[in-house]
Amino acid sequence: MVEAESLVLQLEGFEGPLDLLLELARAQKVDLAKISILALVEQFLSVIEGARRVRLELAADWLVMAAWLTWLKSRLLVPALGEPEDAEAAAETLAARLQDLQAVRAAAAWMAQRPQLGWEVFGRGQPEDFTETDRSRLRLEMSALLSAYLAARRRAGAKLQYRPQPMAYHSVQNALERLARLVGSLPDWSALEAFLPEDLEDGLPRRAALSATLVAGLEMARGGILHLRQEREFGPILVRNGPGDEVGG
Amino acid sequence: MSEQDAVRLAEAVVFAATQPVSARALANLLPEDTDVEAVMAELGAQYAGRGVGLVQVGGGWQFRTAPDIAPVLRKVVELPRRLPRVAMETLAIVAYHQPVTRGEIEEIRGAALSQTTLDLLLENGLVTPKGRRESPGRPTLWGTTPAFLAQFGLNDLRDLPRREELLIDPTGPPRPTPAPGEPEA
Amino acid sequence: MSEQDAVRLAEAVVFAATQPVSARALANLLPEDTDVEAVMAELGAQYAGRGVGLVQVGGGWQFRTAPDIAPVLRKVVELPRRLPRVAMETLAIVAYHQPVTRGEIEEIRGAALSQTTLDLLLENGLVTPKGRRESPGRPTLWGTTPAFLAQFGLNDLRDLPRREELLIDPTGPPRPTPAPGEPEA
Repeated sequence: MVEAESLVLQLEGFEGPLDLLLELARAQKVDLAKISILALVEQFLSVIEGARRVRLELAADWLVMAAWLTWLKSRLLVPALGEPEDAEAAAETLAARLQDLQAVRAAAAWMAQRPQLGWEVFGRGQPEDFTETDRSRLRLEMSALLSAYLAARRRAGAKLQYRPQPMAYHSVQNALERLARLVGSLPDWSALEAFLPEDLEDGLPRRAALSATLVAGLEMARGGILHLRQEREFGPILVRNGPGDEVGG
Repeated sequence: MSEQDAVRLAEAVVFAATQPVSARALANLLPEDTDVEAVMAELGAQYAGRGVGLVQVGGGWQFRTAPDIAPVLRKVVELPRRLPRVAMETLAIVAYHQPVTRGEIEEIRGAALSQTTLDLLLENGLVTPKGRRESPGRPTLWGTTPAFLAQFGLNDLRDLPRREELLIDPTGPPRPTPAPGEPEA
Repeated sequence: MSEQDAVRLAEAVVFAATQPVSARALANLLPEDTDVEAVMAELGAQYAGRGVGLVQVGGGWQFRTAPDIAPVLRKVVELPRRLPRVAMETLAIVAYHQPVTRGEIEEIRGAALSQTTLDLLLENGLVTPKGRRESPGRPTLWGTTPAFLAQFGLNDLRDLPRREELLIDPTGPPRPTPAPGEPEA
């Protein structure tokens, strides 16, 4: 079949087996509703056969369609094989599917003939937009105000956590108060260390408190409130109630 | 407001807009007792035979250049890509069968729907998802957009020819119809 | 080409073009012996008194909505601004701690207060100076305005939720230290 032979080479130009079937059906030049399905099937199978001679491999959907059409052909030729109404129904289904595809083709062709926007007809190239956006007003919500306040306080609070704790040294002022309060209750010479607060940490806090207490003691001795005495260099400093200055020695 | 004032206002609105202007939008703009259809008919008449005409598309009115001037305009206006046949067929299936799933489109065409084709239709804003079908796999349903109507100068989906009309003469020039029951081989 | 055809063509070109169409561009599109100025004058005359007019701008022709109609078409869309976060925090601190100095605001927020932020609150009439503190440098004291109350729908500053209700723990929950290798939220 010459027509079929020529189609072999174009097989790739078809969208699929249904596309080829429609093309073959249209070649019959009859109303699709009255088409000879048997003739159509034979043409399709001969195209596929021809194509397989040229190229061994064929896409699966072509082969599936070919197998199905072979089954349909055998049933249509020899109804005695059984289920003749099945074959007739299948032939009708095929004809209906071809009609559907034909309708789609026609609709696409009809649409393609319409004057299309941007091709046959054009809209205005510079549309004018009279919409103005007014951004002058503020959008303020109470919830936003409160969450902002919380955020600010939390952030400041979080910063505080990272601030190093200031060292609380026993100041001269503290020592003056402490000495004035305690010195009267002492019977006789006492070591200066006895006037230090009780809960001091060793190291810098203790040494700072000791020097503060010494400065306070010197201050009070100058004012004649107490006596200071040191027996030897770097020896213990002793304190006693009452006027007089005996530092050194 | 005189009718001529109403016509001027409608003219300005439709001229300025990028999209077809609906009757409702016009009714909101024109004085309450205005007969919108009459105003638009008068406006259309004033533009008859000009280089620009008033058309009713996508459920509204829009000014468009006269089709006979297109060859000259194509020299000055940037052209979008024409849709290939596959895309046109797919679009036709969506237009006629919407809402429709991808599987149904493929079945009707008897071929797989390529990503390229779907992308092209989406990029041009011609089709859009319209929910999902409540069946296994919940496939997306597709339908056409207002831009589809505008693109093809349709006012409504009902302006598409009926299937029976399409099947009367599917392929251009009429062919002699053979006598019934006498199939040609 | 008749003059009327030339006018139609020019009309369509100017309508469809995305920019003003120059006399030279029109001369290229119209037949060689066309008097472009005459054609455009005729086109302009045809649009005289309509809702749309032909105007010459930026070295070319374009269609524009008639000046008397443009205000009718003007549509104002209100899109209220939001205050930036910094300004909102500052405003909240002024509201809760007024009268308050700039230094105190900075201390409470734990960050410097920029003049821009303060200006923004002043421009919008949300805060106002409320005298000076009698301390070194006599810093300005800030407080909220009646406009602030109106914006937040408050009758009185006492309508603000009390600080204690808000600041259950002003320093916030201790930040959990992420376990090694665990990304921070």
